Order: sequence, then structure tokens, then C-alpha cells
Amino acid sequence: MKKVLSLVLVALLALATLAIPAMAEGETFRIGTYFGITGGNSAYGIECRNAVRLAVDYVNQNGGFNGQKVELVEYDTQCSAEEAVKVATKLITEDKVDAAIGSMNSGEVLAAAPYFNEAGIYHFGCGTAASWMKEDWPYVFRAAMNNAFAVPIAANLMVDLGYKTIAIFNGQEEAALATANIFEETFKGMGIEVVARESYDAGDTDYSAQITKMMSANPDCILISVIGETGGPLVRQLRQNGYTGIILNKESFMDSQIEIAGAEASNYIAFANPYVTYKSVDDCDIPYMKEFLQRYLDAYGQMVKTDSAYRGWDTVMVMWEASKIAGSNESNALVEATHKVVIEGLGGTLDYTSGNREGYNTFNSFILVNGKNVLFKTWLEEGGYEAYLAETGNAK
Amino acid sequence: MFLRLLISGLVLGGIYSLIALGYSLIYKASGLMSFVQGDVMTLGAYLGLTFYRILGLPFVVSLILTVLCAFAFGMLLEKGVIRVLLNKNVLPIYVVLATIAISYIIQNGVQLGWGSITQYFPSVFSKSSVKVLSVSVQPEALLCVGASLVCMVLLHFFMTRTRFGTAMRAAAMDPTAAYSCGINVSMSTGITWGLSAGLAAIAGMLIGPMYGVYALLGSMIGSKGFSGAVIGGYGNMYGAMVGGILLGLAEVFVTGYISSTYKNLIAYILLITFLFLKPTGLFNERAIQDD
Amino acid sequence: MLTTDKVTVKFGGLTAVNQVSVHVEAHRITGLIGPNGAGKTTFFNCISGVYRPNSGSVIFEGNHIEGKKPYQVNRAGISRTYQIINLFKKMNVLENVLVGMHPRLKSGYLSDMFRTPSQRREEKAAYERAYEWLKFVDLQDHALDPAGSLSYGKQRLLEIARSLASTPKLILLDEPAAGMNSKEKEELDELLKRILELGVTVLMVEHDMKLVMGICHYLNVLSEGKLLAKGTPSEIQNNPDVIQAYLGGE
Amino acid sequence: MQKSLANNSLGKKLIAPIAILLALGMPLYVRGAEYPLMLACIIQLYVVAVSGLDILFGYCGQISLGHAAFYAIGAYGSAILHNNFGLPILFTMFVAATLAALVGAVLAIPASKLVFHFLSLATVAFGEIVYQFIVHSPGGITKDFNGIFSARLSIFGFEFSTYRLWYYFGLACVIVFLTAKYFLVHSKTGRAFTAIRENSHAANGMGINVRKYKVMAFATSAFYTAFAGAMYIHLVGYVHPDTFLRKQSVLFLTMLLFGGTGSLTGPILGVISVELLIESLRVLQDYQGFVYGILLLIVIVALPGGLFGGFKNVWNLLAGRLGKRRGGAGAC
Repeated sequence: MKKVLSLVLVALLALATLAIPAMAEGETFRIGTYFGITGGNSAYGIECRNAVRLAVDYVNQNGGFNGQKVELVEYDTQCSAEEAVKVATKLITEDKVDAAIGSMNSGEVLAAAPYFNEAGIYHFGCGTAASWMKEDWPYVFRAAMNNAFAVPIAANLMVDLGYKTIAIFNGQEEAALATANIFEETFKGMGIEVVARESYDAGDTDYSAQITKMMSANPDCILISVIGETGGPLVRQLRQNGYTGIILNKESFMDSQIEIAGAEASNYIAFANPYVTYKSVDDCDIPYMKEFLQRYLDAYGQMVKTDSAYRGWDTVMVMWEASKIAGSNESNALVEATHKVVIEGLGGTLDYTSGNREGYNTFNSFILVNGKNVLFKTWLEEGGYEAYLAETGNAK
Repeated sequence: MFLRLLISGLVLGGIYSLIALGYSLIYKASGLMSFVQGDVMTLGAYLGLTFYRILGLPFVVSLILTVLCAFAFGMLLEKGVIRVLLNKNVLPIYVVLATIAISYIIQNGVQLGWGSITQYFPSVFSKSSVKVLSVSVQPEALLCVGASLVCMVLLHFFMTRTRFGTAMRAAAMDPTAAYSCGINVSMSTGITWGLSAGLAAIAGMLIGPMYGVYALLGSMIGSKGFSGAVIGGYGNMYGAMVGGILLGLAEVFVTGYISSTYKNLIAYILLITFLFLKPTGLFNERAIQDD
Repeated sequence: MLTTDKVTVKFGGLTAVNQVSVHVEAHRITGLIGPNGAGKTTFFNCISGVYRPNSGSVIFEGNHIEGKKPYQVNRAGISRTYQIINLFKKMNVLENVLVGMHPRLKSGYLSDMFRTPSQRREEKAAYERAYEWLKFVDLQDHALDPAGSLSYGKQRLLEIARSLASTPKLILLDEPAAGMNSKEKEELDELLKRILELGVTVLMVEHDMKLVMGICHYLNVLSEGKLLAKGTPSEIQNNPDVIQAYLGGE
Repeated sequence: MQKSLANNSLGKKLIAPIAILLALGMPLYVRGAEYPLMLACIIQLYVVAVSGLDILFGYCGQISLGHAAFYAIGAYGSAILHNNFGLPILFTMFVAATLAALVGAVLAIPASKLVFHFLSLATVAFGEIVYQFIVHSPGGITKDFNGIFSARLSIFGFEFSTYRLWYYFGLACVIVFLTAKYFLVHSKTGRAFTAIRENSHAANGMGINVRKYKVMAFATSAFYTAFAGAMYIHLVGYVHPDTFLRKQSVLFLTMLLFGGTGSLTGPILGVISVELLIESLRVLQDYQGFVYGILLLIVIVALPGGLFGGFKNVWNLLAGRLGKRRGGAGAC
């Protein structure tokens, strides 16, 4: 009996630590965040979290949300959808947050967003997959790019170049696979033939067999639709296995990836994206972006390496604008006000008036040449393509 | 396409071999299974890039330093954790779990130490690709094949021609008898763990320039390495080499001629098939007891 | 009851048991003796199904049992004890006997999981019978102790009780007296007689000549894997080959 | 004397586990304690899963580093049967768990001849193969890398829409599964399991068909863990394939070893302590994985009897001073 009692005691003690009374709802506006800070893709989560902190500091210095100071409640999802669900429940029921910003990994957003939607909490996701916005959750918004929107823009580059065949290489994660599928559809509609389609799983390191297979199909161009850090090693292996053609990427080829692939290998990667990354602040000539880059550099001592930082900043700015329009911090008011938001984001205009709860509806295409992202149009006009042919010795 | 696949298969196989060799050595010396080899490889890649890129040392010097560090790590692991557990006479599952705990520590530790973004490992060669029989390949790939061959040959000579290697083999075969012959058995198992870690670290340094360096670099290669070791005959040094290379070839040719969907499946299918149908492996190593 | 016909077991190049033919008479105690390494335990393992003989046959009550798995041999009615004690050390004494009763219990997986009334009745009866077996070998006071905590001699007794629990027709005892003191040996001698009274035939390997000569009805002598002699204890005692083997062997 | 020999004292044995679980339900009486309640629900389903592993490892002595695969079969099986065929949820849970038991049995037939390390390798390979099938499923039936949604639990039209309600369902499951486990391990079958763990050669000699019982242990264990997987999907409503990586199998094993093997209470205590550890490490943010690894290593090296094995030693020491207690009732 004593043993039983002692066991019960242990359990009660355990619960005491759990059942800490929910924190009092105070004078602050509480934004819950769930990012993957540890685990597979955490580099993106960390940059995004950093940018959100920066943005919140900025907002607080400039009056907060209708006078309320913003307070962040941060959790790590360990890049796991299961954890994301646990964290979402915690944010909703225990921390009782007023709004939430979600992960870079669309899988996590897909799992956690319905909880916020059900609870009627104003929520932004930072992943770029089309999937979770298809679910029609009225409380769920995005201030990042939707990969599906980039597809027609990027596919058009093929037409501009007069290319007829393409090989597709994709990852299996939601964002990569779904985007590759949309690409394939679009290409078919445009009369471009997909001559090879290869894939890899998360955790794979060696892609040479797939590359060999794609190259033996002899395509005009190769499309890569991968997520996270795979891009760098992939491009490196593509080039080292002898592929010299243009690479079409589903999104911008970021600075972290260029480092791994090497500057030379990263030449001639074309993509459509609202924004790009920069090697140094001075490389950037967009004033608003430059200001942000400097702010980030000052705060964290390093340059932004992935575009996830941009997504974090934009998200907070859109929320802030919505609060100004609504004049209230109540969730429903914020949701309604967001549909009226039109502001300048880091990648151009964020316009929510079309009612699809997406900010970036159109954007530019770029090509990476000698470590610099050049507007694709400019590059074509200035004879870049001819220079490329001459340099690589490729025909056509 | 065949030639290109063959080369890819050899590169991949060389890496698997180095990992599988580590498994086999450890099993031979101590009858244990380590789940940490893949992550030691990751650690090796991080150490290598620290010496080579961050400190700017020459590649060969970095390689030697990395191997020494990894060797020390392996020894420490055996002395500080494995030996302690064995002295407590625990079930072998605790040793397995301890190595898994260490692999968590490495995976998370390197992220804390080097940041979670993929690290760039600069090319060892100035040319980004070379032509072999009209096929362009990464020069690192050739280095990889060459270096793993050299490692295997060196290990063979070390084990068969040196006093030390003979002592180690004796200690592995019959610890009690070896002990009574004056061989320091505890030292020799320690060295075996160190050697295995060293081999994994070499593998890490070889693939770093090709794949980039990140925390989970070694986790999949580590678990596929088991497959190589079992194919060859778990505990057999030569079996591990051959098994690893066969695994690499199988994986690449399946991807090339069937579908990349089955790329990761093939290693585990081979692993389970061999365990069930031919547990002694190609080299008929009798390590796996029948019950 | 049990007859082996030219049983041969080889390990690699070594012939451990060479063409051994032995007959065990029902309701008798048959002894198997011989110097160390004569192949006695290997021969036992052959009967109980641990090894499959390379050639020859083992016939029990008219059925071939060579090559059967140990659990099948047990079900056929032969149970055994081991030279090196093979108890379930962390289970208690009573449970060890209950495991011995395993093949005689009818309950199945599902009735065990749902503890049906018939399973309950059977278990209750089984516990009572197991306790009876403990009384039989005088271990009832240790029923709830872990088997590993018993003294060496008592562990031997428990092994016998565990074997008897499966109600065998033939019991193979592998050196039951090893490690026992003289008082325990006397008790063993008495126990063997009681086992015989139960109608169980005994085949045993034993080194203690006093015990063997006193209780066995028949003896078989193995040396270097071959059957050297067989007969009643008095015949064996006077057999010159046996004397030679024992003197030469040790 | 004789009566007390038979292990019919189920009531007494279940006191401790039920007391702990009831205590765990305390948040039921605290308003707004949804999160602890959700954890309590997750703990309940983990208890079922880990109890299953305990039958296999704790009682039968067979190691598995692939139990995440059974967990996955339960979760996906139940979700797919419910989503695609509209079968009632409780039914799909049982069907999925039965399916997993069959898979477990089929795996165990060849695997049962392997011992320790190689059995663990075979189960690792099995886990990976199941994972690969989930992410490359024929016809995309598992939705591959997207993960799969399914409805929350409802029985005969009654919806367990809140954690509060689900808690009672979970409690019922735990009681049913623990009782079945108790019945099973204290029976002919359970004794055969333990005998195999203790000495498989002797078990064989005692008339136990070792392979058959190993297969049974695998199947039972798979059923438990798969049922827990089914509980999970109808609690959370969504699963992602990455939930079923080897990490999950290791987590089950860690929980079991933390709490102690071969008992009813062990898995409960193990699950609670590991879950609490993970929860309390959350505050460390970037360092949580690293610290978790180190704590795990320390516990393994310093207290190989499990966290509660360590406590038990201290307890026994104290109890021993107070007065010698009666000898334990063996493996229970």
C-alpha cells in the first residue's frame, strides 16, 4: 500500500508541474509562434524566428498593435508535424495567444492550422506549398509566396528560350512534389515534353544515379523542385556530373545553397520568386530590403541566408497593418481587415484584396549569373543568353 | 549511362564499405552493435571542414587531424560509456540505446556548434569535374573510390602483418586466451572502436565536398551501412568491403534502370532478405547465432 | 519402451556418438555411465531432440522420434533435466513447475487473454497440482522464492519436479546427484524410487557409482562415443573392459 | 497458503496503475487545462503502445527497434478504412490492429530464429520498409509525404469531440488492455513467454513450441502498439509519415526501459516520466535535443535498471531498514 501511495504521489507531483495555471491574459497582444528550431530543416525556422523577433521589436517601438505591446510565445516543433499539433494545442489552450505564426514546413502548417482555425485564432503560415491554403480555413493567411503561383511564370521562361524538352527532379515532401506536379501539368499544356522525371527521399545524399538517368534523356533544361538544403548539393552534383545547361528552380536559389554548390556551379539557375538573397547589404539596391538586411545584420551579426527571414518580417508587417485598419485586436476584426491590406513587402506588393488570403500574387523571374540574381528579362535583352551559349559551348 | 552508373555505384559503395567495416570490426572485437557510426561520419565531416575551411590547413593535414580526433572519440566512447555499461553487466540493449543516445547528442551538438544551416566544404581539387573514358565525374568521387580502397588495403595489412593487428584479432577471437597470452584486451577493443570511428571520419571527409555537411548527413548512410555488413557476413572485414560495394552498385543500378522510388527500399530489402535467408552473408561468417 | 538403433552424431570431423544402440525397459531405472567426454550428454541431447543424429534411429513406444524438435519429444512423453542447471531463474519455484506442466494444459491464447471460466478452473487446478509436485520433492516451503535463489541441490530437485510436471512416461536425468551432499544424495535415492512408483521410467546419466550401482536395474557404459558394455550392475562391475576404460580413462 | 499461490489478486495489482491514471486525470477538474489533458490522453495511448512492447521485450525477451511500423499500420490502417470505406471508427481501429498483428506474425516467423542484435537489425529494416511503403504507397492511398487526416473518434454517433471526453475513452482502453495483459502474462501463455526469455533451450525442452510463442508475442505486441496508433490518429486527427521514423521506435523502447520492464506499472511510469522530461525540456528551445540526448545517456549509464529501478533500489533500501519485507511474488 505504501508503494501505491508513493506512486500516486509521484504522479501528482508530475501533474503539479503540468497543470500550471494558464497565464493571465494581460495588456499585451500575444503572438504564438511554432517553428522548427531543431531537427532536419531548422536553419529555415531559426532565420524566420529571428526575423519575427526583429519585426516585433520594430512594431513595439512604433506603437504596437493599437497601443498594445506585442509579446511572443515561441515553441519549437523539432520539424515534426506531431509536435506542431501539440504545440498548437498548447498555444491555444494554455498560452491563450491572440494570433499565431506558423512553420516554414508546410507539413506542419497543414497539421496545426486547423486547430487555430477551429479556435478562431488569426493565423499566418510561412510554408510555400499550395496545399494548406486549399483547405479554405478562413482564419489562415499567408504572407509568403505560393509555389503554385510561381509555376506559370517560371514555365514561361522555357518559352522565352525556345526550349522544347525538360527533365524534372523533385523531392517527395509536400511543397516539392506538389509543385513539380503543377509544373508537369503546365509544361504539358504548353507543348513542352517532360522527358524524364526523377525523385529522391529526404535523407538521401547521393543523386548521381538520378542525374545520370535524366542526362541520358538529353533534355533542353532541367527543373529542380526540392526543399530546404538539398538544392546546394544537388546543383553541385548536377554540374560535376557534366550538366552545363540552364537549371530551372521552383524558387530562388539562396545564398546558403550557392555556398554549398559553389559560385561557378550556381551559374544559370533561373526561377520566379518575390525576392532573392544577397551576399552583402551593398549588393541590394531595393531601399526597403536594404534597410531590413542591415537591421538583421546588426541584430544577429550575419547576413540573411535564406528567404525565410523575409517571410517572417512580411508576416508581422501584414498583421500590424491589419490591426491598424481594424482598429481592434480582436481576431475576427483582424481577419476582416486583412482582406483590405495592401502594403509594400520585401518582395513587392502584398495585396490581399482578391480574397484568396494570399499576399504575393505576382512576381518576377530571375536568373543567377556570376553570383548575382539578374532579372530574366534584362538578361535576355542584354544578350546574356548568347554569352551563356558561347561560354558553355552548348548548341541552340 | 552504364559506365556513369558504375562509377556512382563504386563511390557510394566505397562509403558504405567504410561504414560497414566499422560495424564489422566492432562486432568482431566486442560482440556489440554500434548505432553511432553514421553520426561519427557526420562529426568527421564537421571536424574536417573546421580544419580545412575554417583553419585553412592543407587537406592531408586536415584529414590526419580529423582521423586522430575521431580515433580519440571512438576510444573515449568505448572507455567512457561502453566499458562502463559492460562492467555493470547490463543487457546488450542498453549498449545499443547508449549508442543511439550518443547519436542524438552528435546530431544536435553539431547544430549547436556549427549552426543548423548546411555547411560548405570547399573542393579539394581545382577542377570541378574530370573526364574518365569520356564521362565527366567529380574528382572527389575518384578520390573517394581511391581512398576507400587504400583504407581497406591498409587495414588488411594492419590486421594481418603487424604485431598489433594480430593481437587485436586474437583478442577478438578469444578474449580470455588472449588475456592469458599477455595481450591487453581492454586496450585492443578500445582501439577497435577508435579505428571504426576513424574509418567513419574518413568517409565523412570524403563525402563532405560532394554532399555538403549537415547534421543528418550520416544518419541514412549509417543505417544502410548495416545492410552492407550483413550482406558480406556480419563481423567479416572483407565481407563488409564487398557487401558495401555491392550495396552501392545495387542501389545505383536499381535507380538507373528501374525507378528512383526504390532507391532507399533496396538496402533494407537486401538487409532483411539476407538476415532471413542467408544470415551468414556472402563470406559465410558464423557470427549470427541460430536459436 | 525406448530403443536407439546405431545412433551416430558427428561434429565436423569428430564422432561424438558412434553407432550406439541402447534399450530402455519400461518401469525400470536404466543408467548410462562412462568417463568424461564419453558422449553421454550428446546421446541424451539426441534422444531429447536437441541434436538430430547423423544416422541411426530413436524409437519411443514404436514411433520414430529422431529429428523431432525438443518440444515435440517432450509432448511424446519424454522429459528431461540438464547437466548444467537450466532453470528459469527469475521465475519463482512454483512457476517453474507450472512451465513444466505447459504441454498438459489445454487453455489457448485467447482463453488465457480473456481468462474464461474454464481457463480459470484449469489454472486453479494447475496451481494445486504444481504445489503437489513441490511437496513430492519437498520444496513446498520455497514455492514463492525465485528459482535462482535456491541452493544447488534444491535446484536439482526443482529440475526433477519441473520435468515430472509434464507427466512423462520416460524421464531423462542428466547427473541428478552432481553438487549434492551425501544427505541430499540419500534423499535422491529415495526420490528415484518414488518416481518409479509413479509409473515413470527413468534413464539417467550419473557419475556417483554408489548411487548408480545401488538403484539402477540396468546399466549401459559409453566410452569414446561407443557402447562398451551393458548389463545389470553386477555384470558391469565385473566387466574387464569397463574396468580398463575407467582406469585408463582417468 | 495454497489459495494465495494462485495469482488471482488482479484487483490488488491494478490498484497502482489505476491510481496513477486517475491522478493523471486531475486536469479534468481544472478549468481550461486542455493542454495537460491532451498530454494525459497522449500518455494513455503511449501506455497501450509501450505495454505491448513490454509483452514482447519485457516478458518474451525479444527486442524490437521497429515498433513504429506497427504504430503506423494502426494509424494509417484505421484512417484509410474510415476515410475510404466509411466504416465506423472503433471497428476500423480493431481491424487495423488485427492487420498489424498479422503482419507482426508474418515478420516473426522468419525473425524468430534471429537473436538479439540481429533481431534488432531485422526489425530496424522492417520499420524502414514499412516507412518506405507509406511514403511511396501504391496509388497514393496513404497520401505519401502529405500525411493523412481522419475524423476524431466517435462511437455509435457519439462524438468524442473534446480531450475531456476522449480522456474517458483512453482510460477505458488502458484498463482493458492492461487487464488483458495481466491475464495473458499470468497464464500458461505468459509463463511460456517468460520461460523463453529466461532460457529458450530449456523452454523448448519443457514442451514449449518456442517459435510459435515468439510469433504470438510479436503478434500481441503488434496489436497493442497498432491499436495505440489508431487511438493516436483519432485523437489528433492527422498523422505525418515522419512520426513513424526509427526515432519513434527508440522512444517506445526508452519509455519502457525508463519505467522498467516486465510489469504493469513500469510502462506507465516510463511513459509519464519521458513525456514530462520532453515537455520540461521545451523551455530550452535550441538546446532541448542536445540536453535530451545527454540526459538519456546519463540515465542509461548511471541507472541501467531504469529511472524507477533506481527509485526502487532506494525504496527497498529504506523499506529494508524499516523491517524486512516478505519475498516478492516473482515476475509479475
